[in-house]
Amino acid sequence: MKKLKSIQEAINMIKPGSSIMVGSFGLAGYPEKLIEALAESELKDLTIISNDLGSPGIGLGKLLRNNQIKALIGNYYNWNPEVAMANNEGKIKVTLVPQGTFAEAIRAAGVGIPAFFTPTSAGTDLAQGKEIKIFNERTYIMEESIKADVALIRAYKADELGNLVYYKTARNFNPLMAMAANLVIAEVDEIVPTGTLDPECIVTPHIFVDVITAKEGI
Amino acid sequence: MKKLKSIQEAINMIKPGSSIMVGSFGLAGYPEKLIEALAESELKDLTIISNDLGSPGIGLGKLLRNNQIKALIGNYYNWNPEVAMANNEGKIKVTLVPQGTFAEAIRAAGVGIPAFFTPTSAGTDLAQGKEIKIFNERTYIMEESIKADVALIRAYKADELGNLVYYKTARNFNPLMAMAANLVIAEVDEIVPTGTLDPECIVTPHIFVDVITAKEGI
Amino acid sequence: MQVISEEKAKQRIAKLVAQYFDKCAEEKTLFINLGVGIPTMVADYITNTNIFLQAENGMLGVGKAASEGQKDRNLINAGRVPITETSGCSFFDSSTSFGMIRGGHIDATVIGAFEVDEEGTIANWIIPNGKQLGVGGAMDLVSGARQVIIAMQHTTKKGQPKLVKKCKLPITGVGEADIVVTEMGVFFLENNKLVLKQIAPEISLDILSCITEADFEVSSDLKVMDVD
Amino acid sequence: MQVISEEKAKQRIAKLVAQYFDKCAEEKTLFINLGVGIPTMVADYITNTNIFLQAENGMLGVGKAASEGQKDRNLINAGRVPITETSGCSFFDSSTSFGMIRGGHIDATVIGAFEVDEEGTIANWIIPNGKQLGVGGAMDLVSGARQVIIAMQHTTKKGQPKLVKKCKLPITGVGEADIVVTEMGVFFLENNKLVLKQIAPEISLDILSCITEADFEVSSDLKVMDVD
Repeated sequence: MKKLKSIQEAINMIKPGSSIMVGSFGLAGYPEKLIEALAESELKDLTIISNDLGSPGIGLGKLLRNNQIKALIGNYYNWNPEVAMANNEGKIKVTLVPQGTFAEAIRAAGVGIPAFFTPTSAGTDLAQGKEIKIFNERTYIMEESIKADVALIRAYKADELGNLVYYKTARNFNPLMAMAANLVIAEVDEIVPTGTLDPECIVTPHIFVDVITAKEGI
Repeated sequence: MKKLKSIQEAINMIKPGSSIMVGSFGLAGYPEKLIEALAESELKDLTIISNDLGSPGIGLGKLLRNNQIKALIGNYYNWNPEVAMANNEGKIKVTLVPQGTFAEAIRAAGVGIPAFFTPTSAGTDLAQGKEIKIFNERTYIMEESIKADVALIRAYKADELGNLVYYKTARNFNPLMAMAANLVIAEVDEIVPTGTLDPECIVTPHIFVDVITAKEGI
Repeated sequence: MQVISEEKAKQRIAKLVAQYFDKCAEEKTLFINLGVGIPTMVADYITNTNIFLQAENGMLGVGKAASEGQKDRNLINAGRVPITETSGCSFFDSSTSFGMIRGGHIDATVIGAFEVDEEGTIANWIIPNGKQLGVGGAMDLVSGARQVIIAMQHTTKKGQPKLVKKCKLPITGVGEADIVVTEMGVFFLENNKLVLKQIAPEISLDILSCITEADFEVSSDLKVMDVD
Repeated sequence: MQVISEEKAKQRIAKLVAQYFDKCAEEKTLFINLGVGIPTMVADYITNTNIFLQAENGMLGVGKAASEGQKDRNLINAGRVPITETSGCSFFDSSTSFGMIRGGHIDATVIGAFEVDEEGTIANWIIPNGKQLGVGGAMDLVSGARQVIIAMQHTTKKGQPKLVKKCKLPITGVGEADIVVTEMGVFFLENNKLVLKQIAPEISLDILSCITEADFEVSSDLKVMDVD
């Protein structure tokens, strides 16, 4: 049961300047309480690796307003126009990675694959400077894996060991990020006794999870 | 319901000389009735892509005794010494791929990735002739994806659309092969009404499955 | 030049795409990904039940938009719209979802575009120095889906052609478009050429050429759109 | 030279590895993959409940071998032995399983070997022109697991040393061994050198050197094995 910590204890494990993956797609499946506590912390110079940055001032958008962000790696910031503004003003550095490549690159880091080839983005601005290779007469781009110091993820239920299951489209990037960071902190809606989750339906085995923290506090 | 076919109808869809992936690990999770029917068919010159070749004369081992096999791609034939004999006699061509690379290469084919880098086999005989690349001072081997004309897989339950769930360690390579072949035929223990499988627990969504055939016949 | 209202134009485009899918689905089951905007509207006009919708945020079997009382913020499509489940739907992570797309398992994607050119090259992800910053899954979808169907109005709000000789905006994919559907015409990319297959009932071929920068051929089997 | 029976030697090796894991597990949860043969026996001697076993055919939380009435041919470990489930176990496909291994999530793998050399290079997958043809997960395990522990008898049946200067058989991985446990000694690879940490109670350092082809250093903290 040593994995179980309070939201604050979990956030205290993060160092300034860390790269942090955050599960989410829009406002679905993001670790609300962890982000709230992160926004209230002194942590700065963060590199946030996430699909998007929520909405202006909401979810991950809070961290931008607080000037806690140094860089972003992700793919879709149109839901939060403050990102383009901060980027245009040179306040933050944004690296865009196509969504499918982004997902695959995070998984790759988790499974020990340093790089892979994808047809996505071939011939576009996002392939500039990247190695290309031809397979079967088609052009592919070499993409490197994306890892992080910390992953803040959201799951539906955890058992006491840290096995996780998710909820509908709140699953998104969460199971991938659970594999790709040195410190994986999961915020869950409910903690259930070990043995009550169906072994066939566990999406994230507990080997990937370092800390469990319940949304409602423990 | 057009996906539902008899074992024989399913086998009739396969052409001589095909490359065929077969899910299994030892004798766990292999499509028994399909292999039986394949062994009774006239199909020859097959390339079988599987973890192993069962036991002598059992499971996939039958196909070898029947001289239906031209080539094997897999990783562990120690459970069926007839494979080494046939290979030493030049009757079949065996390509060994480390098990983890084998699994990942099949997944890669399924998800449109033509090649990836892995540290596995670096410096060994199995890396001979393969492209290498250094990432972070470590040597990695470029491995190409493995696809097939046909996949014969085994699942526990299918719904009428073809969504699949598996049973314990009978899962193994089956969900990967479901993504990596042009024609995917699933042998299942039971067909249940659509809507009765939990959407959170479906391992293989029906988009990947072309034909369902029930072990006990339909 | 505006012969029908924007609202009607959008509905017509969505209907034409739906007609196409309904016909294809008579032959085989279709798995389709719909982009944001006009593409989303396609779902409202599909009648064949042999068509399944995929959302790249991790769902197969996307149902209708959720009504007010049904909304669940954790059950959304890729446009962040709350949706519903269908029987036999499933959920999966983003790498599996894009695996379906990149792996060629999705029969068609319908997306909007700023520009499409004579070679089927698409620009739909960014207008430089604008207020938008995002690529989303657009590049994965155009390179991964078996068919790429562009659903867009024929001209910009300022009346500029969107079917151009050569894309000027940053591109999303080279030569990836297969079909372009506008309220004025339905074009297929065949042998690297745009071929007009259907034309709007309101206009002539001459007028269509005037509002289309790209060169196109006219199918010997040209039909007038079947619109109500 | 055989001072203890083969049976006892194997048990001792398994016990020594288990002792090591039990100690490590006082500090942190351990996730371990056990190979076929002596490595499988390690499970019988582990006492710390903070240790979880992974089987590369797709299971975390492998339990004891199944008794006769419990056997299920679809619930096996990587050695095809029917096993049981533990509370909190989970099943997954082979790419996820090897993702755990290659991705560095497995704390240790215990495997047998034909030869291990002074640089920690391992040969354990094939004897050329033999009756065996298979690599299995050996190469993935030695390159992926954080610690590679070799559990093998000190010499071959013919009395040849297995700890050699340089591997002659086809290798499984270059410099991947971290610990070598035999019934005669426990060696750690430190700074690219073999260092003897424990020695069997039955033999002297001189004798150990005689039956070991590889050069090794002796730890200043050399202990006699704690064996019953």
